[in-house]
Amino acid sequence: MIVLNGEQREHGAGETVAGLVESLGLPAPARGVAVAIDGEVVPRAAWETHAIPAGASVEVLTAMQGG
Amino acid sequence: MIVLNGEQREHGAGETVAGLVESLGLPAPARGVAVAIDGEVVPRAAWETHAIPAGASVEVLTAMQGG
Amino acid sequence: MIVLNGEQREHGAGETVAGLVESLGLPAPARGVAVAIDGEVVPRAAWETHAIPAGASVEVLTAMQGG
Amino acid sequence: MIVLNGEQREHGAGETVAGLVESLGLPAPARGVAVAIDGEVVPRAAWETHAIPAGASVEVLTAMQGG
Amino acid sequence: MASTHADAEPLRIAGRELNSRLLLGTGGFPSLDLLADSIRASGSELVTVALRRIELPDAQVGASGGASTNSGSRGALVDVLDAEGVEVLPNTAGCFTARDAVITAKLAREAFQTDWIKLEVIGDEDTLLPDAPELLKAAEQLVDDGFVVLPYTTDDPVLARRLVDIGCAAVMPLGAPIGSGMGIRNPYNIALIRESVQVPVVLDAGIGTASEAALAMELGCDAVMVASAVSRAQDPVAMAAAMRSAVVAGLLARGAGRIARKTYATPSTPVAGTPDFS
Amino acid sequence: MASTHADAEPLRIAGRELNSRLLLGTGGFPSLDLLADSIRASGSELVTVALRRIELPDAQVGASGGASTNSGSRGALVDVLDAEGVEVLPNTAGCFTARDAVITAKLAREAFQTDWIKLEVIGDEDTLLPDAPELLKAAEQLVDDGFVVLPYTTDDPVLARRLVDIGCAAVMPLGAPIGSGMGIRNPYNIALIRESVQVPVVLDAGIGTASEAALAMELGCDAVMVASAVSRAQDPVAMAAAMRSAVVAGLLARGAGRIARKTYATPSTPVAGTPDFS
Amino acid sequence: MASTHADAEPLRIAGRELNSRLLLGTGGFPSLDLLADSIRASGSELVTVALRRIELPDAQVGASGGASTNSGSRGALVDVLDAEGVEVLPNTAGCFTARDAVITAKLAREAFQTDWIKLEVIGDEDTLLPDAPELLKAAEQLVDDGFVVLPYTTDDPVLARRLVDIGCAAVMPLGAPIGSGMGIRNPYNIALIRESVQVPVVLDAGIGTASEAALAMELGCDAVMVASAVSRAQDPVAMAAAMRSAVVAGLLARGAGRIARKTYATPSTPVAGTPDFS
Amino acid sequence: MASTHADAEPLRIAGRELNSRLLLGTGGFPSLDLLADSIRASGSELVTVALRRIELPDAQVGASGGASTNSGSRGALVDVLDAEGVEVLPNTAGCFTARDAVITAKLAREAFQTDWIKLEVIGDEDTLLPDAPELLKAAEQLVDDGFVVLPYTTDDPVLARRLVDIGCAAVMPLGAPIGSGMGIRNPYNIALIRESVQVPVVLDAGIGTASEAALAMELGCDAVMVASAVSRAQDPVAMAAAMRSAVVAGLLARGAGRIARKTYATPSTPVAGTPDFS
Repeated sequence: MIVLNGEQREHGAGETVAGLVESLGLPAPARGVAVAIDGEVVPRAAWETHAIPAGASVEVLTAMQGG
Repeated sequence: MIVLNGEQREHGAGETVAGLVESLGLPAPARGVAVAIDGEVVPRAAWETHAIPAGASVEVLTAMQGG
Repeated sequence: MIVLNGEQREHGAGETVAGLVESLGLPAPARGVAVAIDGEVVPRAAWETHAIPAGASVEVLTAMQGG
Repeated sequence: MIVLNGEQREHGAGETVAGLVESLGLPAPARGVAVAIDGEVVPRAAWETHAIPAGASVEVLTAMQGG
Repeated sequence: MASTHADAEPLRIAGRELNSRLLLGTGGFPSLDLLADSIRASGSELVTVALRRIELPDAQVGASGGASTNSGSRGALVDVLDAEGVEVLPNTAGCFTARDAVITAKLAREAFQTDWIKLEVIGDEDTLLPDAPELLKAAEQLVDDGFVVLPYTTDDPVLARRLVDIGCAAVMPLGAPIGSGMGIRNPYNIALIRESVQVPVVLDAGIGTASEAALAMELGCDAVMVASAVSRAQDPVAMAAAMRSAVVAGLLARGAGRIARKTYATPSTPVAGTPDFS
Repeated sequence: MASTHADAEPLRIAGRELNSRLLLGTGGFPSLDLLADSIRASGSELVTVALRRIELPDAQVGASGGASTNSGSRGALVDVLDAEGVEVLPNTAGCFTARDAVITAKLAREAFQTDWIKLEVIGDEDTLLPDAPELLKAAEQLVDDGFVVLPYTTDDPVLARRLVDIGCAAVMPLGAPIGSGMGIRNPYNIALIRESVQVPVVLDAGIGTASEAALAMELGCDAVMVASAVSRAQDPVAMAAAMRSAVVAGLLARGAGRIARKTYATPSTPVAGTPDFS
Repeated sequence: MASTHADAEPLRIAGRELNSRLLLGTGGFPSLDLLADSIRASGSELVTVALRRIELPDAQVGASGGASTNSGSRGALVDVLDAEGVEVLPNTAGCFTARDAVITAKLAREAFQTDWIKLEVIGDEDTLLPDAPELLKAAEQLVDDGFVVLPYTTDDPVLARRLVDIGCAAVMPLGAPIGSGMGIRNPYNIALIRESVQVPVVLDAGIGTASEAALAMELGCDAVMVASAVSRAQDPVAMAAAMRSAVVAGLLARGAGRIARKTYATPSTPVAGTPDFS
Repeated sequence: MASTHADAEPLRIAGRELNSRLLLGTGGFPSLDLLADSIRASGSELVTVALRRIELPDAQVGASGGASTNSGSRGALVDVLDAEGVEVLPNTAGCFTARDAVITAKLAREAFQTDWIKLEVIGDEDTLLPDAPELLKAAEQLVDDGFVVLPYTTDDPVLARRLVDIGCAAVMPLGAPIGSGMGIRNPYNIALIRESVQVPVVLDAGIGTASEAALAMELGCDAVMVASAVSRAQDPVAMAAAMRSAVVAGLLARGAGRIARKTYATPSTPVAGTPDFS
């Protein structure tokens, strides 16, 4: 299990950030998207290799109209 | 008939201003009261003698809280 | 003598408004110019015929930058 | 030598804060007076015993009209 | 102490001396008791009243002469004002023409035995703003007829001076529409009026709270008139007391000669003698 | 009457009760006599003083112990304040760092035997505006050291709440730069500060005249501090009296519940019963 | 784009259509060249001119008919305005009575062959404020005589309506005294005037800078007149361009329906979806 | 003509040149079409965007990889901004701590491939006012990390200078709380900020209508940021055009050197040569 954007989600072992992002319907290059795991930014260059640890708190963010 | 403060009223022939004022429950000296007939002020000194003509428009005014 | 724009001036008998205006260096049609004699406007149509009476107070005005 | 209120002054060995204050014309209890040596406050209770070290920067302050 | 000082400089209008710089309107108070208490708390010596039709008895008027409630209510107001020892300043509120205002003023003279009149000639129902030409016409007739005329006017300095030229004993420019509580919308014009005329200037209408009354005095007004600001406050007596202090404060401040406004700071504590703890 | 009413609700700061809502700065008075008279006229019970270097005697310091004028002038100020029966609130005026302010506060505690300190940490020489981070740092240290801290601060409601969270006993937001006489530049923020904190709010700096002091109270301030507005007025004693009345007026007005502001007029004289002279 | 939009809604006064919402006074420009450039930069289509005495030749007037400089200077102004293709709006500046204003208006009609007149009747030399009763009298006579009357008036809504009732084609209320640059002292009254009359309202006098011209339009004015603000600016042409943009901005903003004012904040970025990094 | 002149003086922030003096927030628009039209009408070249959580698909996340709406909506905003050719300025709206703001800024850098960040660290939920110490802390960390930091700050000139001392590329002081439409509550402080720092000053938050944007420029601001004022106006496109003209007007007016404010009038028509009809 991980916490994704505040919700409990199942979690496939070895899943990478790139895999998660694509599974959310955001195919590469996913412009305007950014990912943090446990309060740390995951740079785009590391998405392919960065495996999401079990129990992680993951935030997947995107551009939103704002002030 | 006269018009008293905008209302039709019966009118006794020869009625004076003093009589009218007293009939309204305002005994002499009726401080704070003033009377106009047909747009003309009737001075207090003339109340006793001034007879109200038939058809007159009479305004009997008194002190009111105001601005 | 007449008073022209506040100053005493000599006055030729029979001088018309048109003559005066031209003598002031304002050849016809003297656009932007207007004339009053003794507080009365002299319409342009009357300039040729209107003789300036002796002792008249004459104002010859013109356009000026303003407000 | 010491620096007293920004000015170079001679300095008697063993001189106490109490002595200095009195020498400035401020006899005990010197209400409204306070002393700092090298940026540290010297409490009144210690004035009698606190000897001023050579080379010290001494500030002797007092009440002043102020905002 | 403050009030002693201020009381020492009475206001003079048409030869009458007033120790208080506050005029109070009597309209809008929830009860005559609150009116009486507010008059006392305000310290005012001059209060306005209106003239309105008496209530007619329900019964036929005429020989019968039925009982009426007029004696009660009418007497009550006049009696309250008598008991508080204040002078009455009748107004012509509700008049939209010079003619109506002049008749009303004359009736007021009969009713209250006073030549003083707060002259109101209204030009608009929504804003109750004065009508300049009708106001001038009425003022002229009333001055000619011997009245002491205090006109409720706009904040136009030229109109104020015309009213004074006619012979008005004071001018009462508005700060904002009657009962609006919008304060003094154009302090600049009030100050210009002060410079334009030699008679007392009484700020009338618009005041909603104490600071605005103080400001009126600071701008050069000689007195302030309040009505709704007091009578319709949640606690009229407290607001009356507030206004009393406010006009004293403003009058004192004007006399004290305030400091100039500056863009930057000026230390109130001297810089010289600042210690160095480094 | 007004002042009686207002005196009935004392201001409480850190357990101390003050009957006057006015704090007076002692800087800028032309003479100690005028200071004394102004304190009396103001009714203030709490006045600020600064700490500055004593004047050194011209003669050599040391064994000789030459005469000095310090006893005279220094004593004079403290003596005047004693004679007037007012409490002393030392300030840290002129400090540009938390460190200097903390040392100055501690010296003030020694000099005046009080834990109270008006904390000023300045960030700019031209405007004498406070420096938020240094102010927070100094406040924290002084609260920890047992001081009753009254910080001179900006009109920022968030900063005010942070100061209170640290443990300050009151906040003293500025209306405008010290000595500028520009009044309350942002009444809106002062009202927001009042809503943001539970401790007393004392409007400090910028006040130039009485109406502004009344406004401060109406906005919700618990007290007003004035210095240059009084001491540098042409007549300081009269301005002190004006300020005294002004804070009373403003406090009463706030408590009285003012009428709402409206765009249009509301007659203070009823329309019903208006006569018809046509 | 903005100007296209704004140009699409021309101003109509007495049947004449004006694409620009800016009226320009010709007084005060350092040179006729700067006047010409400023007219162009302003986009104004209607400019005011005054009537003044021609300069008399030094020589004796009469048969000799000496040369004069009148043709030069006089012609120059009229020629400049012709060249710029603007309409002339003569004024009655400097008149203190209805009589003088009426004569001046009639002379202007002769001089410029136009029935339009900006009617000024001044009541005070220091403030150049209008004189209400003389203004009404002059307006009435001129309307009767067929003039298209645009009166320079106070910000009194009742007076404005009276002028319109008489038949004035527009009203030109002042924001502040002529040439003072004090802006709009009472925006409240300008908005009331807008509600009071059905003819165009042209803000006249007092404007000092662009934001004030924009504000005038936002308050509901149909146009703005500027003179000294442009002609006496350090760079008249730049200020003319500023005013042009300002009236466009204000007109667009009024039409756009601004957001309401609120005491507290409303996030422009939604709170929903805020991440949690704890 | 006006806009040509203004365009000639581009704004420079951290080496980037902007021909428009208007920054536009993208929040609050009813639709992306209106956003696009408003961007075009505003002429803005730099618009802010926020980062928020993507919407999760309803289905289980993982192997299945269900369809989602993210590509649509997310792409749409970025695509719109691309299509309009504007630069993106990400903000940290909604962050209440330096830590959250720093993380958000770093995420924004990844998401938008830009080092620019509009730094917001909020201290109060009701007013959305900045928290000075957290703002300073975040600014320091982000500058150290190579960001171009544009902090949303209070109108405190000392805080502004501290932010610049840290290395911020511009300062964005507020006029009033976000979305309040209260305008510039303290123009005085905005002018002081302009004098205090050498970097661009961008008025942010509080603007409700065009005249306020013009005023910001006249006070010395280099640009104005608007969001709700445009997006929540009844006609966003018209208000965007209004704001465009307003900043041009204000910039031109500041450069033109406005006339001084005076208490009394100065005739715009010369007195000399006034005729005498008596």
